[in-house]
Amino acid sequence: MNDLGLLLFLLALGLLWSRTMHHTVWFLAGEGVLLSLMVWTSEPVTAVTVVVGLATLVVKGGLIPGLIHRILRTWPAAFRRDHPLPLWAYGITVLVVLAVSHVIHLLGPTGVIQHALLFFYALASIHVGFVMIVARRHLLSQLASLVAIENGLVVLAVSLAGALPTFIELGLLIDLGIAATLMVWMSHRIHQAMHTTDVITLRRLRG
Amino acid sequence: MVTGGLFTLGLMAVVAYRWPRWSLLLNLLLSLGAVAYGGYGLWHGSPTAGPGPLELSPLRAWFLMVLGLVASLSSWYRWGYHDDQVSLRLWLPLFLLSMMTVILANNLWVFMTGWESMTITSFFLVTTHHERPDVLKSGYIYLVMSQVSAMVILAGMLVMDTHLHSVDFSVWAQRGAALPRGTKSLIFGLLGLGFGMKSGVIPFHVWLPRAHPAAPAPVSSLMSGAMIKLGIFGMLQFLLFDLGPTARLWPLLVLAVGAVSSLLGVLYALMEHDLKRLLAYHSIENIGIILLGVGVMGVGIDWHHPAWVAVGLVAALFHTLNHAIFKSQLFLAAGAVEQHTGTLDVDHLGGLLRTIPGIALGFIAGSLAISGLPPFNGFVSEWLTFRGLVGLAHGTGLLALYGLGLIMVLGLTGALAGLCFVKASGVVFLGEPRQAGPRQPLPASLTGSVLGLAAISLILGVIPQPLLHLINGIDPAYRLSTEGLLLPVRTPIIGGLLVVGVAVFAGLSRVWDVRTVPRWSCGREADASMQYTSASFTKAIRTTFAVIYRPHRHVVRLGPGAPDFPTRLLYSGGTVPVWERYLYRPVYGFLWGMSRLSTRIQRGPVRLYLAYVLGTVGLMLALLH
Amino acid sequence: MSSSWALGGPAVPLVVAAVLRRHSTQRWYAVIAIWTSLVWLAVGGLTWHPLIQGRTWAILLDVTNLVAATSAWDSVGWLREHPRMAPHRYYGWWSLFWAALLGIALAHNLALAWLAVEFSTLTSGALIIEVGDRHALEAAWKYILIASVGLIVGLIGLVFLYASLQYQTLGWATLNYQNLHGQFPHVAPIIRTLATVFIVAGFGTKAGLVPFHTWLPDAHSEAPSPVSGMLSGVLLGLSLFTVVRFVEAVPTARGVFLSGPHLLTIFGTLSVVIGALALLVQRDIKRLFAYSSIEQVGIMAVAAGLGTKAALSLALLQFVLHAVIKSSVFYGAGHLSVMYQTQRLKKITGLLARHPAGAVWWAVGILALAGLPPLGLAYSEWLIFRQLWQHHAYLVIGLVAASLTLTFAALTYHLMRNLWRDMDALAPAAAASEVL
Amino acid sequence: MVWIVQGVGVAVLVAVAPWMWGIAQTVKARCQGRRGPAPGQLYWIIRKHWHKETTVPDRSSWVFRLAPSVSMASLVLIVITIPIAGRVPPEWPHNMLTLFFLLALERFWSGLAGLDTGGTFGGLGASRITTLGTGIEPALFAALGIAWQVSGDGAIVPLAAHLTNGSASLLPWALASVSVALVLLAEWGRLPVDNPDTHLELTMMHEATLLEYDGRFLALSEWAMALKFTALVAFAWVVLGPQFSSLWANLGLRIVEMAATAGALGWLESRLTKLRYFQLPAYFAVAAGIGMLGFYLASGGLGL
Repeated sequence: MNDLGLLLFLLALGLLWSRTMHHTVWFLAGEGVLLSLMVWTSEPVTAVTVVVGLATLVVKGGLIPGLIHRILRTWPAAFRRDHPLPLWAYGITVLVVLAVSHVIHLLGPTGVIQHALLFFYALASIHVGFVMIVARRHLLSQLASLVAIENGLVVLAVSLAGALPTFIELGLLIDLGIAATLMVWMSHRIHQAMHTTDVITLRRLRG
Repeated sequence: MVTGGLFTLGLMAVVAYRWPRWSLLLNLLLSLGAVAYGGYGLWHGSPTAGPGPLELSPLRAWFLMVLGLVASLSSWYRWGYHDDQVSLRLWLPLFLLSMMTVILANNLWVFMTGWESMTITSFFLVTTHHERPDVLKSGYIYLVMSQVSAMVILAGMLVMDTHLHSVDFSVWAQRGAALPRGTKSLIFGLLGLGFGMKSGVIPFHVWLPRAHPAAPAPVSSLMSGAMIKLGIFGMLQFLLFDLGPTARLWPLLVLAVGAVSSLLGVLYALMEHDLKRLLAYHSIENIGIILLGVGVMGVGIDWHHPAWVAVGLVAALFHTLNHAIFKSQLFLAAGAVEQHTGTLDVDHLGGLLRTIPGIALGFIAGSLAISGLPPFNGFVSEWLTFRGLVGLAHGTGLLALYGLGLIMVLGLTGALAGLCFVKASGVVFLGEPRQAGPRQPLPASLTGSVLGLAAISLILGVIPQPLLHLINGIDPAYRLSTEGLLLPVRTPIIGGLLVVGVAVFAGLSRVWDVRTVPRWSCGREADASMQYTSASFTKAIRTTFAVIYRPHRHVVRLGPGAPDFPTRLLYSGGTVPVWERYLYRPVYGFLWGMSRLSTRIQRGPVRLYLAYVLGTVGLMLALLH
Repeated sequence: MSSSWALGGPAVPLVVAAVLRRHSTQRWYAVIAIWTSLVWLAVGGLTWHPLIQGRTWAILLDVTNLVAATSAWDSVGWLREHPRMAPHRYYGWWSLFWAALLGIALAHNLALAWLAVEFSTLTSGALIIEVGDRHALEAAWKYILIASVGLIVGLIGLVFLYASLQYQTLGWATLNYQNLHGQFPHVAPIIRTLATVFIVAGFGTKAGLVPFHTWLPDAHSEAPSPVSGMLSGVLLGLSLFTVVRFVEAVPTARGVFLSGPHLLTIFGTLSVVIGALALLVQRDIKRLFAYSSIEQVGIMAVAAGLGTKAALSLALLQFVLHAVIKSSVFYGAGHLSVMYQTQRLKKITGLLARHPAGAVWWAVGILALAGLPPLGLAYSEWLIFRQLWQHHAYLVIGLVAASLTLTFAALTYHLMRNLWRDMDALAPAAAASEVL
Repeated sequence: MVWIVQGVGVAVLVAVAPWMWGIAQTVKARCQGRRGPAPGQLYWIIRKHWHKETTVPDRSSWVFRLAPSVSMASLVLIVITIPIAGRVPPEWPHNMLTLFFLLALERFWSGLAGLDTGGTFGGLGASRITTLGTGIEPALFAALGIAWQVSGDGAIVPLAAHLTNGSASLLPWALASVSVALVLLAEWGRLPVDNPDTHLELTMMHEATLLEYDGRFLALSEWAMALKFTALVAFAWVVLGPQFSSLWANLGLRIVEMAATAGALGWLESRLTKLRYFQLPAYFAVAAGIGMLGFYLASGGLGL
């Protein structure tokens, strides 16, 4: 389990590091696979876990990366790469590390954390996702980081409570699936309408 | 039940807005009903109000009577008024009803509802002529200032409510006096500020000279005659009657504010050449005079000096009534002048006494009254105000000197008011027309209502004693005895002898037996442009009070030979409105600046927005311990 | 909860939307509107007893249905004015949105509420995307992204809460408000505070509390105006009441600074101030009301932050009045912007001459928003002030009162421009100047 | 008894008014080395005017014609309200405030009449006398500060009785007297404020409002002008001067005082030149300041 967590964290770091959107697709797909593995391994196998794991695999490992991949293929090469990380992102990362340690320090005595290492990985992935969503400029990067945060959150739930209630788990998946579909569709339309995939250019509405 | 009847009448008047005559008749009935109900309340009213939402007490009855009086005369006036528009017929009854609600309200919510309705209805009345330049701006300034005052009043009343655990005014009247001094001070500050803003005391007056002239004359007369008095009503009812003795600073502050308002009001009035703006500034002046009475009463309460309480209250109330009468008389006359000539610029008028003698008589009578000259009613109430201040000067030490200073200010104000109305009635009605133009004949109702008000003001100036008798029961705490107050002045003797004297001397000098000759103009053909204008008449005042006015003039010479041989001169000059320059414009600019600054939050980039969310969460986590 | 069947209401429009794809006649719009109104009446009739008892859920439910009904009626006109919008897709998303709102109103479980709120983001976001122009796309992107991030933040809090109570093995019923309220002493105080911070921030994002509000002016101004009405009138308030329900159910330990009421008061006051300040310089008619919504939600949050029963019911009163008034104003703004073919306030002038009857209603609506009695909102605001005074929250009173005055000034300023014409530069000119 | 003394006093005051005016003019001429008119000259002038035909300017109205009567009536009323012999019946109005209001009425109506002619001079005079009034009023109220302090309601009471109980009160009294004198010079329309003998447009104030009058109206106006002088002299002496216990003696004393004042005025005017119009505010400020100082001393300030 901890190894899965470590792998997932590394994939999250990979998401942050990579600027090529095609790599992003693979990283996301990898995260999806890891998550479904985690669902299957964290609890005794029942029909419910099998269904949840399968759904995770379908939505996070297949649907979302597939959608991104399909859209990307139709775009010219210039729109498939993100900008480099700005310098201030590194500063934010340091701050995030501080905040994470603060929270872990606070939560230590409460005994709510079941798997400390996994908890760290989860929190770190979430924060990497936050840094990424603020620092990256490609529309799809934002979507990818949103998914990555959600993935980290699932790991967080696992580290704290073993698993989320099935109802919530499935609801989350559906929500995320719809959200990702909508956003991929939207990024397509934004690309059509404005010939850009850079969120910086989305600043006409102001004041 | 009476209240219900009045409200029904008012609503009927609103509904009947398509039928002018019916609407006017209902309006008149409503107003007369208010007078009757007010009179009834003064004669028979219980000294304290009951528990209902709308209750009559003697003080409220007095103001109701004032309101009804002005309203009925202005309804009569509207019968022949040319500008009696649909919006006027629609909003005016509502305006009246909301003012009645304010007066009769017996709990906070009813009061505030009435107060705000009063603002909005009068706002729509002010913007009747929205197509004219500056009217919208005036209306807007009026609306915003009123709202600020309403919020301040609400705050003050909520303090009262918080400490007395009741929104019922009758409870306030019973228990208000027992509040701790600090709380009283807070209430006094908030309510005093709020009511002061609504009555147009300086420096919160800027809305008044804008809003009053913008409205049609019957509305101006109601706003000036009745609406701004409700601020005084609020101060009397909540601050002096309910709270009782407060910190001594407050009444002295009221006196100072009154003095400043009266003096500056009349000074700014002098510089006006729009007749209705001039009258509006005089409203500020008269509010100042009323506040002097209110202040004397407050000082009397604080120093436990019943004589001062009596004279202060009587002066304030009586001047309220008188100002309502003569100011609406003057505003209505001004409206008639506008209907007659189409302009209100005094420098374009002149000689109207020959074309509208009735209005001229009414205006001159009103001028005499507002300048506080015998035998009109203004004389009586200004005399009483002086009398109250003399009472203060009667003491010792600095308070006495303060009193003397106030007397001097009031004296100066009176003299300036006299000067101003010599100017106003002289330039408009006497002499020769400065500009030729068509003159519309006036219907009888205009002249009738103006002269009717003049008659009332004359009667009150000669025999005010019955009304003073009515004031007796108004303050439940002090049970005033006002009978003897006017003994030294003996208005019937003064008035009577004055009339007899003028008649005798007029008879002796045989005023009818004269020959008309051309006037002397150093041997040249006399010409209308030789007359003094409003600006030249007040030149000396302008230079004397240059510190306040900050006059400026700018002359541009035009033509091929300029500057030595100009063919044309462009002259512009005026005075700097100090308050607007140093108080209102900075505040206004600051607000706009803040507003612009606040929209910088929403700059566009989505990453920034996300950073707000995550940053705030991070900050909260960092604060966690 | 017993009234979950109310969720069946949106099913019919959903079916109708499917029909519309083939048979696109405008008669169907009216059918949907009539159905929605009937649902409102029926649900209102069936829940009238809890309604008059003042039960929060009943009030939220009925207000949601009421606004949905008006929105459906307004959609008829709006769709007629915007022929480029595909009606079947519009009604499809619209009924899903309505369902999501009903879900929030009826949710007795925090997780359920979370899902419904997230679902409402997606459905309303889809409606904005349907408008389809560049601005709408930009607004929708920001809306969905920011709201999703916010809600994920909220979800973190939820996860912690669930983890602490996991020993109950109740599954998702652990997060029932009732259960939470019964069990909260078993949650470590620091977890409670942590969860409060996350959940206030998370749902606060949807409620439009400053500084999480940034999606709001964009989304509200670009959405179809019947949807703007629902977004502003209902969604914001429902999200806020979700926070309030949570804060009521899981109080933080005594003396904690970051407690729910404190956070509500702080963010509420901030919203009132920023919302009011931004009003004066707005150039777009719907953005104006979006900011006004921020301010109104702020007032509700301030009232809810007081935490007493009276204050909470006042927040509810404010919500009801605001829902009714603001949604109508948004509908009106939509029609005005069609009538004048622009959303720019500067060009929407002379309404009184152009459309007197409409102008009267417009004026009534805006004056009500500005807080003028006897139009409702004034009273709820005054009563909230009264509560504030009784709690001696002087700084908050000062800020809120000043902001409300500023709101009044700004809204009437824009109203006067709408009704008549632009006032010239407001800077007062020099008094007397004459030219010979 | 009081009634009779007051009645006689009023009659005498009204009757001797032109004569008092004449005394001032005569003394002034003598001091300037001229022979000057006889003290009774003004009676002859008034008689002459009275029998001439009366004309009015073509643009004037009833306001113009009524003005002399209003002036005369209000001044006579002032005289009636002054307790010339030191005392009036309690039911009779005798109040300083009333007196000032009546003076203001007279000034107001003169101003109106000035504007009613539609000429330049009338407006000039009206503007100047009303502006003068704005200086006079506050200064007069300040000058009579001690009187407010003693009476408490503005009644015209002899101050002498209240101020003789100590040498300290002499200083306030003296200051008040100087102040009153300064103000009354202005109110009478005499030098250094106004010059009744001038008819130059740059300098005249009150005369400018009378410029269009002739015949009976002018006669009334001249009498009113003289009466104003007499009435105010009497008023000042009643308030500030000594009193006998006998009413008749007081009445006699008033006549002497008035004559003496007129003489002093004539002497003073021969030594003074007219102040510039725009320096008048300073003049009134000095008068008011002296009065306020006296008032402050009397009200217990400075420990006096």
